[in-house]
Amino acid sequence: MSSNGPLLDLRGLRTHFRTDRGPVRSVDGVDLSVAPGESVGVVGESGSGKSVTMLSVMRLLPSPPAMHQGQALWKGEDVFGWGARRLRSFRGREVAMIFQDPMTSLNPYLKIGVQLTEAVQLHLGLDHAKARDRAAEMLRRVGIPVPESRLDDYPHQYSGGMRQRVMIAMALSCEPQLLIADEPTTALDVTIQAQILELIDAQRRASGTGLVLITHSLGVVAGMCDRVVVMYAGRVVEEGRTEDLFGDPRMPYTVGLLRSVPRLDVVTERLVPVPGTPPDPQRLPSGCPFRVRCPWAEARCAETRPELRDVAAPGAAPHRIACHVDITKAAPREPASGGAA
Amino acid sequence: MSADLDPPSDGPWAQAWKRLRRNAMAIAGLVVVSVMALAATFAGTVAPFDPRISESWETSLPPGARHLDLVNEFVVTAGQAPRERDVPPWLHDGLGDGHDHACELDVVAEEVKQLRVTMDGAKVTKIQGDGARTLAKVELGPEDHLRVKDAGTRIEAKALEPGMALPEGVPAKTGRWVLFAEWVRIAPDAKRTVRVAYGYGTVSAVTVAGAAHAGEMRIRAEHVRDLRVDGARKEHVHVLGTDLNGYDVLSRIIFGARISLLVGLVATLVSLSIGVLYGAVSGYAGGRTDVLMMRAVDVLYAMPYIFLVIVLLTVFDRNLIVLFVALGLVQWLTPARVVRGQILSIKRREFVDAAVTLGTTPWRILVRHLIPNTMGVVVVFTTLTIPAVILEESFLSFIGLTVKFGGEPIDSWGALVDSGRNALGVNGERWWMLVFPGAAMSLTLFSMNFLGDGLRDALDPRQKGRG
Amino acid sequence: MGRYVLRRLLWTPLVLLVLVTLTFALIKAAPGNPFAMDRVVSEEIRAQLEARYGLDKPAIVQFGQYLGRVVTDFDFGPSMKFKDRTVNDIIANGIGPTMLLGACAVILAVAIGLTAGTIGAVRQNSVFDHASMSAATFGMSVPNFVTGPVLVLVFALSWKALPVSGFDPSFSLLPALGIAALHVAWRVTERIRVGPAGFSWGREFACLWLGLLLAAVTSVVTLLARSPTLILPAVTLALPFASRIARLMRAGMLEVIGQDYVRTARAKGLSETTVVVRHALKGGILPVVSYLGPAITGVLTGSLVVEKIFAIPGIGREFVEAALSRDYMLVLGIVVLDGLLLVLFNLAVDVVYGFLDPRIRYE
Amino acid sequence: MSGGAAPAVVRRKAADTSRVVLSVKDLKKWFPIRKGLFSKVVAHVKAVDGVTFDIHAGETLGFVGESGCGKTTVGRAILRLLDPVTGGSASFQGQDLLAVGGDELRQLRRKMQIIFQDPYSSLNPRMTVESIVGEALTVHGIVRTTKERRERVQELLKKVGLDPVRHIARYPHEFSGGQRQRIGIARAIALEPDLIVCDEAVSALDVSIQAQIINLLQQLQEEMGMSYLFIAHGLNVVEHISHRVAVMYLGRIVEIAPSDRLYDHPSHPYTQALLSAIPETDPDAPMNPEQLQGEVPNPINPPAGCRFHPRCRFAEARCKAKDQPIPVWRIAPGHEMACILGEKIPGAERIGEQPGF
Repeated sequence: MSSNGPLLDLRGLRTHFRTDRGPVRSVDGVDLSVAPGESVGVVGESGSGKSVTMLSVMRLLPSPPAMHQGQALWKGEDVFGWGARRLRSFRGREVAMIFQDPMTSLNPYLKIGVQLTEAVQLHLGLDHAKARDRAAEMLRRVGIPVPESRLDDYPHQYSGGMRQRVMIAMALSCEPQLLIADEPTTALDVTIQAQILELIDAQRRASGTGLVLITHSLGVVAGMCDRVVVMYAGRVVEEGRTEDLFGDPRMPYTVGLLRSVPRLDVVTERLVPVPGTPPDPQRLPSGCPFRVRCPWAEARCAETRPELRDVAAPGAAPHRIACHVDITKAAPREPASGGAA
Repeated sequence: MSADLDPPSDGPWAQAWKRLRRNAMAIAGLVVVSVMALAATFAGTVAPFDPRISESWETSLPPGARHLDLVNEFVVTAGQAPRERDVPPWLHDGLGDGHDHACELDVVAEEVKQLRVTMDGAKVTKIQGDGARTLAKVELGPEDHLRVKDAGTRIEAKALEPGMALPEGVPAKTGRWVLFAEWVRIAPDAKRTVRVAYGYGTVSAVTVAGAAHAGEMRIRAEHVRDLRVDGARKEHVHVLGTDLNGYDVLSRIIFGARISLLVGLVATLVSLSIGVLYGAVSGYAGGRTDVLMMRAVDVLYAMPYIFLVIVLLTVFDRNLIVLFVALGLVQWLTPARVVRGQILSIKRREFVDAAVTLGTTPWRILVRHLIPNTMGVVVVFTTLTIPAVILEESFLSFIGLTVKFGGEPIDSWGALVDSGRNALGVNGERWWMLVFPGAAMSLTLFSMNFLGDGLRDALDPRQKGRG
Repeated sequence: MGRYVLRRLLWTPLVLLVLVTLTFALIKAAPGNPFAMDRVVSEEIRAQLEARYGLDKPAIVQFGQYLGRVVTDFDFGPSMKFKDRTVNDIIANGIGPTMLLGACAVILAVAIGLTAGTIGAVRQNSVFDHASMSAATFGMSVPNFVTGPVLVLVFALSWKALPVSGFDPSFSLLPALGIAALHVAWRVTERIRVGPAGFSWGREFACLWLGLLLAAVTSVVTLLARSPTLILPAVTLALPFASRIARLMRAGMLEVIGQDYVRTARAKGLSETTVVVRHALKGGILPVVSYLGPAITGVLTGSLVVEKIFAIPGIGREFVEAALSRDYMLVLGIVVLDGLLLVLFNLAVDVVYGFLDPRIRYE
Repeated sequence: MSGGAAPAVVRRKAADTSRVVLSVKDLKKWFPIRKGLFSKVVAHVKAVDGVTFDIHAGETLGFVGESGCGKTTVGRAILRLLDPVTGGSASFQGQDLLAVGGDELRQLRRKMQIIFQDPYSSLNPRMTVESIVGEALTVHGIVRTTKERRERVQELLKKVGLDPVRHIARYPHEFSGGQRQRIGIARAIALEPDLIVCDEAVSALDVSIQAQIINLLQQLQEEMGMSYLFIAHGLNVVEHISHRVAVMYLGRIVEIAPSDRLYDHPSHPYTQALLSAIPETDPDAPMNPEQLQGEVPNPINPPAGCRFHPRCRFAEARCKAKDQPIPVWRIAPGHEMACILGEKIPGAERIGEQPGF
């Protein structure tokens, strides 16, 4: 595939989990692509399938119970067609991942140095001494003071923020082409969150690495990402350039999310919450999964599932939504007060 | 979430039961344990034979052996109602059922000679018959046999002569010793038919070979070759065989289950009461009390416990109470630790703070909030402690520390396994005396462990709520 | 780490003191007199006997004297049953067979249990997993006093492939030495290949563990191959522990394999073997290590049964006989000795645990 | 911001500042750290180390700060969940909160309630909704019969937006996170308290549910007129719901002000840093203007002088000096802050000091 094609291209990716009580459709047909060097934010509430999508791409979900359908193309090759050897050179070397909880993502029984050097030794073929030098260098780059001496410490001797820095160092140590950050700051304080986001952004820009940032916070992606993908009930419901999506949200769910977050710069008497609760992935409603909570829902929303369609002005960057209704023209129903489920 | 489901509403226990029901192995375990418990409870009705009655002429019968339905000695007198223990149950029952019955027995004659066998270790050195006459050799006919006189145990031998090794069935001793034995000689051709007519409360007539018999008629079961009651052969089956002393193995297992399960249950209750109370107090009190109480548990944890129990059982009278205390003492430490941990973690849960803020009294918090939330662990511990205690009791019986139960010779499973092991024989030909008690015990422990595992999964708080 | 071990060590005498006091008190609480039991003896002889065993003094003095002798001379006094033997003699004769059998059983159990448990966890829900776990649950439930006689019935009495009982050990050091030589050769070639830069004590230590484990297993296999009388007792004693260890290992590994940090390791592109060996094994083995303390208690208890079944002249059999014949001096001696063994072994287990889990080591 | 068309901009009705519900002075709560065989106290975690504030009737006072700053401890100490308190005083409606005990305390507790962060651990899994919500009514003898209790519980459920008929007999595990939080709120308002401590009450919820619960809390405050002590680390949420906000750092309040004032004119360097760290849902907003360096120091061994100085952009040599009192400044009416360099702020008036370290 040519070098200007997408790095990662998901086509109709589905991940279902087999359970005693029938399949759980966690990811239910996701189309998504990431260009080289691009940063994409994936936003959604818990259970929307954003993490499962990326874990599926990395093939990190044990199968069974996880069952995959559709394609996940890495530079045109389907990830699901690979053998163990190709997969190992993909993980860590081509794509690296940072996880949500830095407390549990590092092995408590191994020294930080060991955990940092093993991938470098494996993927870059460095010997022990050189790998240690590189590990210390990486720790310095992510802002850990006196890195040489800290290589022989265990994770429990690091604070939460420091551990997440170690995770970033580890992820970037083999110079991957794409970095997947799965809620990297959810477990951290606001102030540490800002530091970590800043660090990821700076490091990624310096090396030209692509980024997929998974988060439930719209605020985080607004400052960090070129493009935003909003997920709901295992599907992409809206996707577009960050300015377009925040400035002109077209999918009722995105509108609801934006309105339900209190803003510092706007004084509001009451928030406008999205009514109801996210659907149970085992019993998704027919048609559009959001229709039961949607103030714009029409009869046809119950019949067919809306496909992603482009609503951008001709010639502009694509802005796609999965919605039957054009909310710029239709009027919403009055939301039920209180909005209990 | 499932909040819109309409059929409400399962409490946590009902939910746990639902989860348990999905676990086939645990349910199978539950069924086995229930069957065992029922059998043990109604042992008197369920067991085919009274395990306290030895049928000494039916020693070492293999599983499934059919045998004439008799008692050791059959005593009847014409014109009298026999005592219950002198006649087989069918005769006794027939006396009262308002019909006439006839019972025919083919009996062989026997001659019993007293023998005095001098042994040197395991070797026969001298055989003396009546009046201290030394016999060169005792040769036994096809149905003749030898018996240890006071024990009633049969000696497996076809002949007896000085110089030969000790025959099987004789316990070995060191040094010179004397074995008093009986030589039962049976004349096969001297077969007579005894007829007993009975009904309406009495034995109406006893005839021997057609002639009426006056006075008491005594028939030893081992001489009876055939038995017909009202023309039909009267037999019974030892499904799992009999042991060296002629006790029915199945019945002994069922009665043994009674002892083992009883000990398991009571000792578990003892230990859990101590453990739960100790743990709850330690956890609820917290602070220095907690530290002190747990240090004590740490010290006791490091003890070689079973050795102390053995000392306890040899020092004191071996009765049930001592056994319960001894076994209870071994098992309380773990529940104490676990319950304490539970209480500590529940104490930290926010609903307890909420209850405090509502102005709830400490007592109510303990009863309504803390204790109900430890019940899951307690239930799991009960199901896992019972098999552990049964195992320990059987272990003690096996090494010889049997406990007498009300003075009756009913052995628990461990003692059954031990006697079965001793009875195996040189080629293991009497395997059933070991295998069946062992299997009963293993099956029960296996089932209880499975049930315990299943309950733990079903009650596991990790599976609750968040799924 | 040093302070941690020290604190544990300080704990030991306390535990032993409680144990001696408890046992002594129990024995003193016994109704009657040990000499009044068997036969009728004259007052004179009884007084003589009591003086010989120090029973004429108050209990507290007896206790003090006993404790003093044990602590200063490691002397457990004379046996009450065998007039011409001391408790020390009897223990000295019996400890060898018991320790040999116990060591065999523990090594067998650890080797079998760890292997089966690890394979079961890595190949979860495979045929091997189901088969080994069913076997393990069964092996855990069947008591060893059932297993032992049944094994005798099958292998010794019916099949006549192995001896019924007895104790006749025979051992050769050669295979273990061979393993040691191979280990040294392996480490030296690795040094030459990698060069001094790649040297790490941690790695050397890990390899040494592996070598020791392999040598221990080889030694046990050699011993059993050369002495058929030991096979059935060792297997009987090992079975429940192998089963328990297999289950614990599997559960521990499954727990660890489900952890985030194992996912991190996979996401790094490490091979499955590296993920299991380097990242999962250390955490997964911890439940097994903490079980080794109770396991050693179980081996000592089990030796009471196994020595009885197979007529092995160990301290387990001596203990049962002493208890049944009320030879209290011997009973006391063996309880104290077993207590000491337990405490020391628990200490060793704690140290290994601290070594494996850095969070404990640094408190 | 065309998509998020905001409703009419009206500040909700002001609190009744003439009536102080809760007055806390110099509150301290230290947790001992014990070590060794004899559990000797070797150090203290000074979770709350001299906190002073008032809450007025019908007012929402927000508490923000990083984790470990002591905001949760303040809430729990006031509710007497962390007895004994190390020092200071607190009065609730004129009654000495820290001195009462026994029945008096239980009567006082009718007026102060709490809503927790974790909707899972805050409800007893072995009780039905009816007994969870109704427990307080039974304990205080407010209802006499089961029927009466059921009716009261149904009213409460209706009030918090749950179905009074279908939900009343269920167990907590049958509800979603948002619904459980509603049950927790129903339990808290059952005694019609005058003060509710909301301890991270919305932090664990999804964004869309968070807004529902915030609206519910506001609505209940308007209906019932109680005060909230609203503890959260989400600054935008605190700003939205609170009349006044207190910013805490390592056991002390460093700045307290009416919420719009605080966000428009943050004066303490820590407040400024905290505000700058909030990600805004506006792609044009500048990212990371004045970042906060480093992490929260160890509260067992905090830095001497001003505790914030190692992370402070403006820190000078004198900020590190030991045992100096930290001056407290009034910048505007109701806007106070504690900083050694406070005199640099125009219009700052020194009104007192906090003891030094």
